Amino acid sequence: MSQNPNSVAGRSLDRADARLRQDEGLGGALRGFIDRVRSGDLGMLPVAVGLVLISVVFTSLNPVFVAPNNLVNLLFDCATVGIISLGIVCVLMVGEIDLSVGSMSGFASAMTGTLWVQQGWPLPGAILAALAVGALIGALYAVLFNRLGMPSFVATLSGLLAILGMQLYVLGAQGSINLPYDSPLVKFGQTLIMPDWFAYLVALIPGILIIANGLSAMRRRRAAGLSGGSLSLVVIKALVLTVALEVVVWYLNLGRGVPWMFGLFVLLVVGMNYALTRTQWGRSMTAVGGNREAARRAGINVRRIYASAFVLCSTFAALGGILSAARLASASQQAGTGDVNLNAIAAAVIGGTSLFGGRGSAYSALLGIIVIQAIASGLTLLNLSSSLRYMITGGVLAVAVIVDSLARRSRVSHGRA
Amino acid sequence: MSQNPNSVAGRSLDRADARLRQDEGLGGALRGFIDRVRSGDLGMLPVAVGLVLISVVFTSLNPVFVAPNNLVNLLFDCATVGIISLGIVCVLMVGEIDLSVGSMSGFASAMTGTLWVQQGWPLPGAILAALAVGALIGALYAVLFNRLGMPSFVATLSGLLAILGMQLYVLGAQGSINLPYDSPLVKFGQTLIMPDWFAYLVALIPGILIIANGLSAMRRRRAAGLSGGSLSLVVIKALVLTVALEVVVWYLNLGRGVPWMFGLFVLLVVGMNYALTRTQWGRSMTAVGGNREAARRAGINVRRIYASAFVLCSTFAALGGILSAARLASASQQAGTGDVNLNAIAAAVIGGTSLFGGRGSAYSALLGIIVIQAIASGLTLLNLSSSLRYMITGGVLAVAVIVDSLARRSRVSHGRA
Amino acid sequence: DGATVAFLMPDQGSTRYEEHDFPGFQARMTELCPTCTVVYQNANADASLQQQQFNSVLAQGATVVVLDPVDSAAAASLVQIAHSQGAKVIAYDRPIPDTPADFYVSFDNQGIGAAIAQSLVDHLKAEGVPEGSGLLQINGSPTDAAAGLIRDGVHSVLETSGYETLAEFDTPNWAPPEAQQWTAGQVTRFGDQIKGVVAANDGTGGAAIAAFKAAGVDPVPPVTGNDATIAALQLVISGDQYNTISKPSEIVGGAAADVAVALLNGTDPGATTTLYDTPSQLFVPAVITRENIKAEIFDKGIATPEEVCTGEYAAGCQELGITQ
Amino acid sequence: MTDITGSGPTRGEPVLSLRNVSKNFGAVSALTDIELDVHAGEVVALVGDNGAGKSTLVKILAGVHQASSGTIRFMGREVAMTDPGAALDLGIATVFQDLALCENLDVVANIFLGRELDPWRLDEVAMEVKAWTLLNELAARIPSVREPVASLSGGQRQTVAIARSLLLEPKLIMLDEPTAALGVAQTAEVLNLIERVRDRGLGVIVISHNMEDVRAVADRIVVLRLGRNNGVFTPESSNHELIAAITGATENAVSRRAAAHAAAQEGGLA
Amino acid sequence: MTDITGSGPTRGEPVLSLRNVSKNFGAVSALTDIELDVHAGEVVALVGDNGAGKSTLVKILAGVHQASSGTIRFMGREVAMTDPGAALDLGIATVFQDLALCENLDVVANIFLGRELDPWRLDEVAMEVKAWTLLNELAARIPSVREPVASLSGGQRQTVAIARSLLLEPKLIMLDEPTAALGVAQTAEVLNLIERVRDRGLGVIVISHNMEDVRAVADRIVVLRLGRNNGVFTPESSNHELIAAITGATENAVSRRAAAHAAAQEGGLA
Ligand SMILES: Nc1ncnc2c1ncn2[C@@H]1O[C@H](COP(=O)(O)OP(=O)(O)OP(=O)(O)O)[C@@H](O)[C@H]1O
Ligand SMILES: Nc1ncnc2c1ncn2[C@@H]1O[C@H](COP(=O)(O)OP(=O)(O)OP(=O)(O)O)[C@@H](O)[C@H]1O
Ligand SMILES: O[C@@H]1[C@@H](O)[C@H](O)OC[C@H]1O
Ligand SMILES: [Mg+2]
Ligand SMILES: [Mg+2]
Repeated sequence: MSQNPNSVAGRSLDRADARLRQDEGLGGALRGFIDRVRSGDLGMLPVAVGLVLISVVFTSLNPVFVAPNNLVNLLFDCATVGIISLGIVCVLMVGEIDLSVGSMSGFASAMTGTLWVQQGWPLPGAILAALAVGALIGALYAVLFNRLGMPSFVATLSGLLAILGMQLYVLGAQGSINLPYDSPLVKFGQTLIMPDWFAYLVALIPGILIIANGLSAMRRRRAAGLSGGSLSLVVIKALVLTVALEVVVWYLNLGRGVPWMFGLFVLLVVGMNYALTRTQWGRSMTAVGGNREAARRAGINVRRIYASAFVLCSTFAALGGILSAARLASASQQAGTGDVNLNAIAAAVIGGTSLFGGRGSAYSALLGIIVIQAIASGLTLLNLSSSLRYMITGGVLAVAVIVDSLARRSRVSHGRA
Repeated sequence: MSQNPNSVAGRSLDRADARLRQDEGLGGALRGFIDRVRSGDLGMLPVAVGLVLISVVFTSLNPVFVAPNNLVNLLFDCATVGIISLGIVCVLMVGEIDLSVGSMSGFASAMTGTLWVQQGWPLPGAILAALAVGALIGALYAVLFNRLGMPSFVATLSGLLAILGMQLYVLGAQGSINLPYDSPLVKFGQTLIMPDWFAYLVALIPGILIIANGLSAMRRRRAAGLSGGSLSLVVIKALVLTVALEVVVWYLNLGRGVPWMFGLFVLLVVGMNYALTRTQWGRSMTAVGGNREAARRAGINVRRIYASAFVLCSTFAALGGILSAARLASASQQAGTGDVNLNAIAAAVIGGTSLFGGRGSAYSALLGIIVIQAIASGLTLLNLSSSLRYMITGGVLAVAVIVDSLARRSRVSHGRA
Repeated sequence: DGATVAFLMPDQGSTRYEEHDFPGFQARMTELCPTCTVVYQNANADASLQQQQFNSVLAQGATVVVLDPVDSAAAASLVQIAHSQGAKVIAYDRPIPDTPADFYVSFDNQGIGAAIAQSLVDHLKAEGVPEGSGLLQINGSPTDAAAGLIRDGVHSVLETSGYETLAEFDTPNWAPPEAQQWTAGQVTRFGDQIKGVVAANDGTGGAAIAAFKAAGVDPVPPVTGNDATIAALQLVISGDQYNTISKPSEIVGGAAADVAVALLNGTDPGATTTLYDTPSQLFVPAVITRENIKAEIFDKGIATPEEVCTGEYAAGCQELGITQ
Repeated sequence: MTDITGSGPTRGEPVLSLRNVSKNFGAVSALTDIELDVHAGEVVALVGDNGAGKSTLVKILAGVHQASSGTIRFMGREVAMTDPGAALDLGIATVFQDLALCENLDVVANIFLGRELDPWRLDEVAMEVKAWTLLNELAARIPSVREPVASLSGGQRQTVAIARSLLLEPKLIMLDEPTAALGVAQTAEVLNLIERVRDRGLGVIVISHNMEDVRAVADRIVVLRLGRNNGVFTPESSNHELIAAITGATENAVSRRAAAHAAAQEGGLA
Repeated sequence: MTDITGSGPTRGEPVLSLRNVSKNFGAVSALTDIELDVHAGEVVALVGDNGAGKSTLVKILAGVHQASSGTIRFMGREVAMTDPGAALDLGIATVFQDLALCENLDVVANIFLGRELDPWRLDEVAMEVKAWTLLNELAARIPSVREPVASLSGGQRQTVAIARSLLLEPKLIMLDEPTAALGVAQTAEVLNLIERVRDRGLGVIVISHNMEDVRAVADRIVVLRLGRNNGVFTPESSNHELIAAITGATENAVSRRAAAHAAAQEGGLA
């Protein structure tokens, strides 16, 4: 470590305290990890473990579960509700809720179908219109919440009903509209797959980014007199991730390959994660969710933050709805009804986003929806009566989050809830 | 005011501070009330105003809305989901949620139907068994929550699915079971009405209790050197309430009269209100919901409080389910599905119980469910297409709570959120 | 032989799929092709879930899929996917209008709507209820395509019946309590102007009856149903419900099995008609009333006296000669 | 006791002046007709009994609450502090008694909340370095600035809240009991800080129950009692005078305790 | 500096004794091998820099946290404080630094939380009277005890938290910076209270950063530094000695500030 004006007594600024165990290099990282396992501070790992657990069980019951094409289908199915769930993460981050995402997605699909297929609008126009209406409805919730002080639960419950009415109204007597198969939208939702080489290439990006960012951060930190962290750790992280991703891509390529639609979903998750963790806006979201009054006193425009959360949520819901329509090649009265709402919220919560605000991650939508869809997919491979299917879904869901719950519990008992 | 050892400088203990405006007697009460209107601290009044508002609108659209018998139907319909909502108030009070009350109510109705009609159990036995299973499931949630640290959202979501599976399983091939029309249970759910004189008598009780309690409290407070409040205020309160209630009873008696089932619901609400506000348990519930850690440090057995909330909630859900079956004279696979969950939660929230814990009232279930059912009932009297019906329900719901929201907003701006 | 055949049903709204259609299908399959694997799935009224199930059974190697679509429009793309992978699709119960499936086996839902309404209208006319009298119409879920077909059938009859539809209601989620609350409202609104109720299935019909009983209306005006659930049969026997529809789903399920095996073997399934460009076989459902319940239900073995004639219904059964 | 306005060691222009400011919470009048002036380069200490209304006054000036009546002039212009953002924009930095930190964010994030470096790509390194610098200046003893504030000790939190207020370039800085939870060394550093800030020409309002600290740094001492002005003192005023103004009686718990102790000690010596 | 055990004005039996108590939070060792004894009728002051581990120690003794290692003996028996209820049942009352009040409950409800009178039919009148009595004893200035605690001032809240602890009949009472937010009169009353409690034969642990207050009431002063024992002092020890033990250096912010002031004053005189 270079002797730096900022460093205190030969130690880097952030390691000066005598009580702090000096976790340097790889060994330190390992010790830190063990500490975190002990104290339950593991982020998404527990849910991932739960996912592996249920995958093993389903595979042993029916090996088709891990057949490449089954997994490809799984990814297609994840994308639609996953994107809706991403919006839910936004509102949960600020401690609010949107119960109308299901209706919103259904209405967006109905709008797209009507404008595009029936009214003959160009496809991009129809999509943009649906997204715009989504944003508008989000803005309306923001007004109800910010100006009239209506709890978001009630405002969006009203919205759920009103938007469902609009969906039925738009579809009219027709009930459902077929979207043309050979249209780019339906192809995107049903068949469009990345070329193999492209998928391999894309799978390299995270690793490269980790190394690039890691090195630059390390350099800048050292230059500023802060501890730099371990280079080997960064390299190992990047390597493990890259190998894992390439193997997954290879495996999926054994089947149909990586769906573009899933690619879009992941892109949105990564983008959202960046926005939530690396921008001022994201910081403000976390702050408002953690302590609204403190955020306000820090001069944050709290209303604007809430508005952004509601608008994003409704817009993502609309996008998810359009993609559901693409996936089904149909815009119908059923779209967005049933379990869409609960699944979208549940995905975020299962992935670890708190219902009480201030704690969450864009990745929770990704992980949570994979858990939910994996359970659904696993059960389609077993011949079960409906009653058993429900019971088992409930049970498996509980098991999938039990690992996480136990980890969280230990976190509480270590005084870091 | 008698000169008392406890009173300070001639003022009662609790009125000694110089900054406190001395609101004595009727005038003081009035001034206090105006203050509360200004600062938005009005309890349930705004929701009641919202209710009056929508009643006026619906009546003007179709006078049948206020026909005595329509109101009698309304009361019947309120009782079932209202009781479920009462359980929801319990879990919301401690800042948790139960998503499975719908399934639980459906399962309880299925159990009652199967055990009683099909297996030939005596009716009370079947009902008790269903309630016991409800309590058991609540206890299971408590274990998942307390011991494994599973978020109640996830635990009860699993429960929702698993219990629905059990409901389907129990009803099996049959799908739905008719409950005999001439059985006491179905009579209770459909036709049993209090004798007119009895209803008039019951309507006197609240007034009498207010005067009795008011007088005794006043005496004891004065004896202890505290300000006693105004006697005339108590009398006026009691009088107004009694007159209002007697008029309502008289009006309902013009139709079929006051349903026993609604009586049971109100009794449960009043009992629950007593338990939540006047017992140590209720105090602990409020404390745990407000600040779990502070409650724990005060030596409250926090786990037991959570357990009581979950058990009560599931048990109320089971009771509500049994009464729904009685109302419908049938136990079916559809019982408890659809909007039951959302309505039960919404009723509590509309009535003013907070989703974040620590603030709520048993009366919120009563008021909230009346709002919801009044909207539904009002709409049944208008010939509307489904799409319009949904849109209007959403709109009216928003309007019904707008008054409350505005009041709450002013409370925040007066620094008492 | 050794082939996989899938049987995909749409929802829980009615018990028939799990309790009648599938057992009928499976029994016939075991008979015709003992080595075949039969896969059953139910989509809980969720079109996306059905798509997932459809993809899943294809991944499991199904070569024939019997599909009762949640969303008829969305099912078109499922047919395409199946065809692109060399699998055959038999549309079941509800048609797939836009992309012809390989075969269509069904009751005609629109026909069902027409039949229950017609039976009620005939009954009212026979009773001498004057033209211009009022009826209520309770439809199924506004988000359910099949409910729309039933509703259209009912409309086609009531429009020309000479009776007036006082009010009409789409029951959210087919939920009986909603139907009950709505009916109760109409009873206060119209009182004894209501001469009959056309309800789209037994659940909503039973709910309407409960509403009349709760309001103290006696006698309860005639109420229709559909599905011939045990509960409804009992109400028909006790005289509370006017009619229901027996769809001997086991038989239709069996017919689907016949078609599936024919498609597997590459033989002609033997269509009786063509609907939506699809070779089809349609079954005519029977309207059940007190008059024919013994003949249509018990004599044909669709339900047994043991399961129906319990408790308070024993007397009615005796009266109708179902039990001695 | 000196007159309320115009007096005291006026080193500069009046930064802030309040006239007839009142605040009611329902039936409670927390503040009644408050008058207060703060000049550039002046430290005004606001003292008073618990519940005297000191924090309420600070919150009004920080835009957290709105005054029920009265006028506030800042830098010569009448201003309406509609929300905390407005106060911050005017150049009023505040350390609140309840700190107002986000427990779920780490120390760095709390210090920079609302004023992050590089809004579109947060510069965590620069923020961390600056955070350490500020904290070391305050003699803070915080093992790691990457832990959520929830895990900090009371004094550590208070230091974080003070560090926050140093980030701005304010014209007026208000510290509501800034040293209540601080250790002796940290308290000394905060007093130093107040003096440095004053010397840079800022106006400072500091609230404290510690009369020694107050006298050490204040140029003027304004006493509130039960929500009303109760005199302005100079640091030279006697402890006894001050406490009498605060408690509203010359015979009070403090004097009684002092007397009792004196008696006991005499008894012990006897 | 005196030896750690057995010394000091031992007026009674040891109520509490800790041996080798340590506590880690992840990579931070908040406490390392702490030894501490408290006797009946003795006031032990726990002092130390911010983040020294004082509150962590109190929380361990109150059953809020569990020690990572070490033994705790209370009234002669080794005890495991598994949760706050257990500590209360043993007879350990605590005033926490963060107060741990329920903001949504009113003052009376907070004071009696967990120990309500007449559990099946709360006796609000009796509780209110008792609450007023306790608060007046502490010279509290609270306009109404029927307002939620959320609307109280910092010092009013602290008084409520202290009043809570007086309800129990404990054997040991722990006060974590009980006077931090209190006015001068209230502080005096709390110091009186500590003495009264001590005289009733209870053990008292009091944490404070105010050396004057500490010396006024403590029988022994235990210093923690960076999570370790750093000596035991008597009230007679000099301020300089104490502060050196707390900050770990004889040359520190306090001494520097004092020196600077002395220099300035000389300069001013010159
Ligand atoms: N739950 C926790 N998780 C992680 N670290 C913690 C936790 N609680 C306390 N600490 C750390 O332990 C150390 C001691 O904290 P503690 O609150 O005991 O200090 P203290 O002596 O009371 O300080 P102060 O005088 O500021 O109140 C601090 O560095 C703090 O960051
Ligand atoms: N939001 C509020 N609602 C009702 N009353 C309030 C509110 N905020 C403050 N008060 C009351 O106003 C009075 C003044 O409170 P404030 O916090 O300003 O006192 P303070 O002088 O800061 O006291 P301390 O020294 O204890 O911090 C108190 O009696 C308090 O109860
Ligand atoms: O029989 C009907 C069925 O055709 C419809 O699809 O769902 C409801 C059932 O009652
Ligand atoms: Mg204050
Ligand atoms: Mg502390």
